[in-house]
Amino acid sequence: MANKDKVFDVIMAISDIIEEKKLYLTQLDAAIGDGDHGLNMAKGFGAAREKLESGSFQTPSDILKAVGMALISKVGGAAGPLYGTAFLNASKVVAGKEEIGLADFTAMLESALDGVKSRGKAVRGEKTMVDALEPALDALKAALDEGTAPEEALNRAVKAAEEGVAFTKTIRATKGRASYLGDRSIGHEDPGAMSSYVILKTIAETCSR
Amino acid sequence: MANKDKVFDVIMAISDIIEEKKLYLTQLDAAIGDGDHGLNMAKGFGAAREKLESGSFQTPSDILKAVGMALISKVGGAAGPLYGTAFLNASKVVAGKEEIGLADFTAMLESALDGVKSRGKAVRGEKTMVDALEPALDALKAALDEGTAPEEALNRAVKAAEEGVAFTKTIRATKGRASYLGDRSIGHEDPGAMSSYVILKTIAETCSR
Amino acid sequence: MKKVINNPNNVVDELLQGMVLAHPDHIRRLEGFEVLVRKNSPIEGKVALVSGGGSGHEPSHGGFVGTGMLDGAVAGAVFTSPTPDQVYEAVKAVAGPKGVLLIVKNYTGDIMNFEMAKEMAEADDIKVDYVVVNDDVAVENSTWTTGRRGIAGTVLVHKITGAKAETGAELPEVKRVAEKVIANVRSMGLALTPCIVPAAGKPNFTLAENEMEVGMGIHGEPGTHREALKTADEMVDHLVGKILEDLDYTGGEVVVLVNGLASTPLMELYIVNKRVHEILASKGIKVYKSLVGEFMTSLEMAGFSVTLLKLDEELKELFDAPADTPAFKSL
Amino acid sequence: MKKVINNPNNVVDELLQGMVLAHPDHIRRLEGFEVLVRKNSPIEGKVALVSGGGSGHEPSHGGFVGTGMLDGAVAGAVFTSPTPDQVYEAVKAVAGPKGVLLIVKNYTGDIMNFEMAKEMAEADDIKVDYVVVNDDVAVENSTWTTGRRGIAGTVLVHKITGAKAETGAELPEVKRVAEKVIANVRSMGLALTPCIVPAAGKPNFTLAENEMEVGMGIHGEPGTHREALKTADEMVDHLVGKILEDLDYTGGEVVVLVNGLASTPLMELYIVNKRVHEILASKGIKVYKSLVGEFMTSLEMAGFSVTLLKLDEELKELFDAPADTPAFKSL
Ligand SMILES: Nc1ncnc2c1ncn2[C@@H]1O[C@H](COP(=O)(O)OP(=O)(O)O)[C@@H](O)[C@H]1O
Ligand SMILES: Nc1ncnc2c1ncn2[C@@H]1O[C@H](COP(=O)(O)OP(=O)(O)O)[C@@H](O)[C@H]1O
Ligand SMILES: [Mg+2]
Ligand SMILES: [Mg+2]
Ligand SMILES: [Mg+2]
Ligand SMILES: [Mg+2]
Repeated sequence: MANKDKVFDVIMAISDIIEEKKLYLTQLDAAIGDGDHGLNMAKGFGAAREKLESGSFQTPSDILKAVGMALISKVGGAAGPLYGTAFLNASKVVAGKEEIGLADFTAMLESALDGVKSRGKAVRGEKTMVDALEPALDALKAALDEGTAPEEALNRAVKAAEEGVAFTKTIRATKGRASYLGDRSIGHEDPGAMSSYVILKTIAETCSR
Repeated sequence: MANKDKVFDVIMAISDIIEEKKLYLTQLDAAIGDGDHGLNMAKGFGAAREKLESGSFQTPSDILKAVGMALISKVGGAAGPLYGTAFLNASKVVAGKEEIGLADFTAMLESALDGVKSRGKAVRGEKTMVDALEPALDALKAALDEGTAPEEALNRAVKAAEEGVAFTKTIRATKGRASYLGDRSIGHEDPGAMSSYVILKTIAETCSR
Repeated sequence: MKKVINNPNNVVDELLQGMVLAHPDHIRRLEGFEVLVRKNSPIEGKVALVSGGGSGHEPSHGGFVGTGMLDGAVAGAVFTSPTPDQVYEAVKAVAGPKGVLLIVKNYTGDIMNFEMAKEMAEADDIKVDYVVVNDDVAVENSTWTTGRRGIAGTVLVHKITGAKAETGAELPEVKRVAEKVIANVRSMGLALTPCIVPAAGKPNFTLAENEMEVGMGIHGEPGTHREALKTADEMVDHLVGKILEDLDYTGGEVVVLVNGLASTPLMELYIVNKRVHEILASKGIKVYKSLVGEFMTSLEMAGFSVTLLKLDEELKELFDAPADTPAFKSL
Repeated sequence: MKKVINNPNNVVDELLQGMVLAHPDHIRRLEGFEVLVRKNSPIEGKVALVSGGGSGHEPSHGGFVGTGMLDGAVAGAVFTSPTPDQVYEAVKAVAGPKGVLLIVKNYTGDIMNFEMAKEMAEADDIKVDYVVVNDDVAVENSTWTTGRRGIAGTVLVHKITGAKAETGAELPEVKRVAEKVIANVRSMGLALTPCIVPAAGKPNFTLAENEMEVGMGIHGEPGTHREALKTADEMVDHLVGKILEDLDYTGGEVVVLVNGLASTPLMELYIVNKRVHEILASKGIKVYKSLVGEFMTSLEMAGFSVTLLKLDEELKELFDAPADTPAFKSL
């Protein structure tokens, strides 16, 4: 599914798409948060890109670790530690491996999600990125059990994340800044769920190329 | 020309017209000053009205003194001491008199103008109220010399003041706040000259009734 | 966007440079970091206090670094909590044997980043503990939310905890005092205009000419509701009413903090203060001291918050202790 | 008009009430007048300093009443100089045998009203003298105009003259120091947005979204010209350039005062301060002390001014003397 070069390409593609969606994500955050999610993500993946372009990395795990560290040390806010932890955890799962398969990716996403949930003390249904990531993980696991081909499995995960984003629009936030709004948060998609969906989609598309 | 009751009426009429022109005078001041001349004048003549309505006064001089004191103690800014001094000086000129004739009025205006000029260290041509008051005084003096009837004499004075206001539009301010503008003050009428014209016009109209 | 800046992406760095140039007797910057510490850090024999958060709230927090208040302040990007490694550097620079207390405002991002910094510092065997300020009663204190936000009351935590640390008390004692302040401080604010994050270039939200946002956060987060502009007295009645509903101040003495968000002039803040005093007098609540000014701002937002801190003898004495920082001096 | 007020015609009275409630240890109000004096006025053995002017410039001037600065401050209507009888009351309340020095900003109205008050007080055999502050280099110092306006530099006159008066010096000595400060202080500002006099209800002027008014007065008086918004550095370069053209600061030491007009956040004022220091460093002018904040505001106007005071040993020592007022404390 993905070797070191593919992982590198994935991060570059994420960096591109996040830059492109910067204002969109920021607008989503402006509605129910403080209007910086796109700026934060662009800063973090900009820093990740710089780090990858200026260093040399031996394994997928090394790359993911560098990304996680960049996110933690350059972003701040909620997204920095959450996504940073997610990438660090994913990195650990495939430590030493040259090639990532679908089972690996599933394990990575599981560990990433665990990291987000424990760092953010969040569970599904609180209108956060968890609402995109957890359905995606569930879909992946099911696909893996069914022996679905990687491309199709990833597509199902992306679809599940997309539905998760849509679901966040219908619920009240109970974690993060949006929780301060109470019922006024209903009717808006969660920006972090949206960025998670965008990232998963980019991973799927890049890996299927 | 005017006894105590007439003088009372004149002040009430000035108070009315100033209230009516409050925003207009303020707008003129906004263009080249700090945008408060109408507010200042309305405050002062409002206070004068209250004082006159609540007290009882024996002579024209008493009334004018009360007005002068009200202007000095309620207005502040440039207009307060200048108009206050003008009314106080006018009051002194007719101390003890029951009836004011044209010659008296001319002497009153002369003393009022002297007060303004010495308090403000201003001369004609500096884009201040002096540019309305001094032409008016000159016209009055000329009319007095010619033996013109009071009504006509006052009308000429008002006309001269009006021309004086128009003249202020063509010159650069060298006194008061507008002087800070340098050449940018050209093209705007001086608010204080305008209020002086309005006051003279009200005096003439009320005395001719 | 009418701002006096050079480059939207460089405002925090230039701000910190400008602060150090203005206050060289009080503060210095940690080379290469967005961190201000006391000029002579680490100070011997005391617990060090470190606070911080997103920038755009000046003078918070760098303006409160100095004798009797903070030892270090970490400046994140505008409205974005600082990263763990910045906080970690601040902790390392000010830490002595008595350890470090982190004063964190209750935002998910701040808590996660400061917690990670604490983990990093503990790995270096530095004693670190933290408190979370959550004074904003606009947010319902339900177990179903992240809890209340930390806003202007944080400055009173800095002041009083700073005075305690200055006595040489141990970390648990200093933390106890911080938590006592937090337990007794409540705030609420409202905004008349939005503000513009420099890098975003446009306001988060818009308000009509006659509208205000009640319960507004200090990052432009929406408040409890919008309504038509009211008189100053009506605004204050609402905010103080909410505060008094939340905590029983009956018969007590308080510090009043009237905090300007930025564009609201001092004249208006004093008009607010007058009403706060009137309300408290009518309820028999005694005002011990008042602070009126800009302590926890929100870029160029117009609006204000009111904070009431309920005092006991210990807090009074610590409140009155001397302080000498760029933005807060008390003799 | 988005203001936190109750009644546009009552703002000054409510402001003064709010100030006295906030600072009862420093100031009291003269019953029935718009005058704040030191709590224990008249203070024995010193020349008393009285300043004042239109309101809307808070903390000027009432915020500077206290030890080491003013004895009394007279608050006129918004942007309108106070009347003679108000100033006269202030003078009577603070005057002792050493007399009173009036510190007047150079506006026709202020000068006339303060002069009349002086005449009234002299009729009571009170020793009174006055100085006129005219620090604004935006206005050309031509004999054909009223001369320069007095703006933020006035606060430095309060500080240093206040310190001199505190030594017990006689009136001519105190006046000499005030005049030395005036001779050595220069300022210039610019505005990004207009402000609204409460009683007027709308702005004096409008500025386009990308425009600023350079050389703006503190009452919304037009400045020298309008131009497109620039970077902070370019703005500062222009203002400081004008100041340095006007007075020879070469080789000297200065106090820098970066003054916010109200809506410009502290963050931006520090960015301004950074550039001021850079320029001065490049010219070999040494900065002795810096003040960054709001000292002489202009209702809710956005913008700032820069003030440079050239020092000698006497001024340095007096600048460093302690002061304890609501808005300026120096230890
Ligand atoms: N406690 C949490 N657990 C999981 N995700 C969270 C939590 N708090 C916030 N988030 C996510 O972070 C997003 C906001 O990120 P961002 O705007 O970058 O940070 P901040 O809220 O500090 O401004 C939210 O949309 C949400 O998805
Ligand atoms: N030195 C002066 N001598 C005579 N008139 C003056 C002088 N200065 C100002 N004025 C008059 O006062 C008017 C302004 O009055 P006003 O706006 O009420 O006071 P301020 O300038 O204090 O705001 C000017 O338009 C001008 O006519
Ligand atoms: Mg956000
Ligand atoms: Mg005016
Ligand atoms: Mg944020
Ligand atoms: Mg005026």
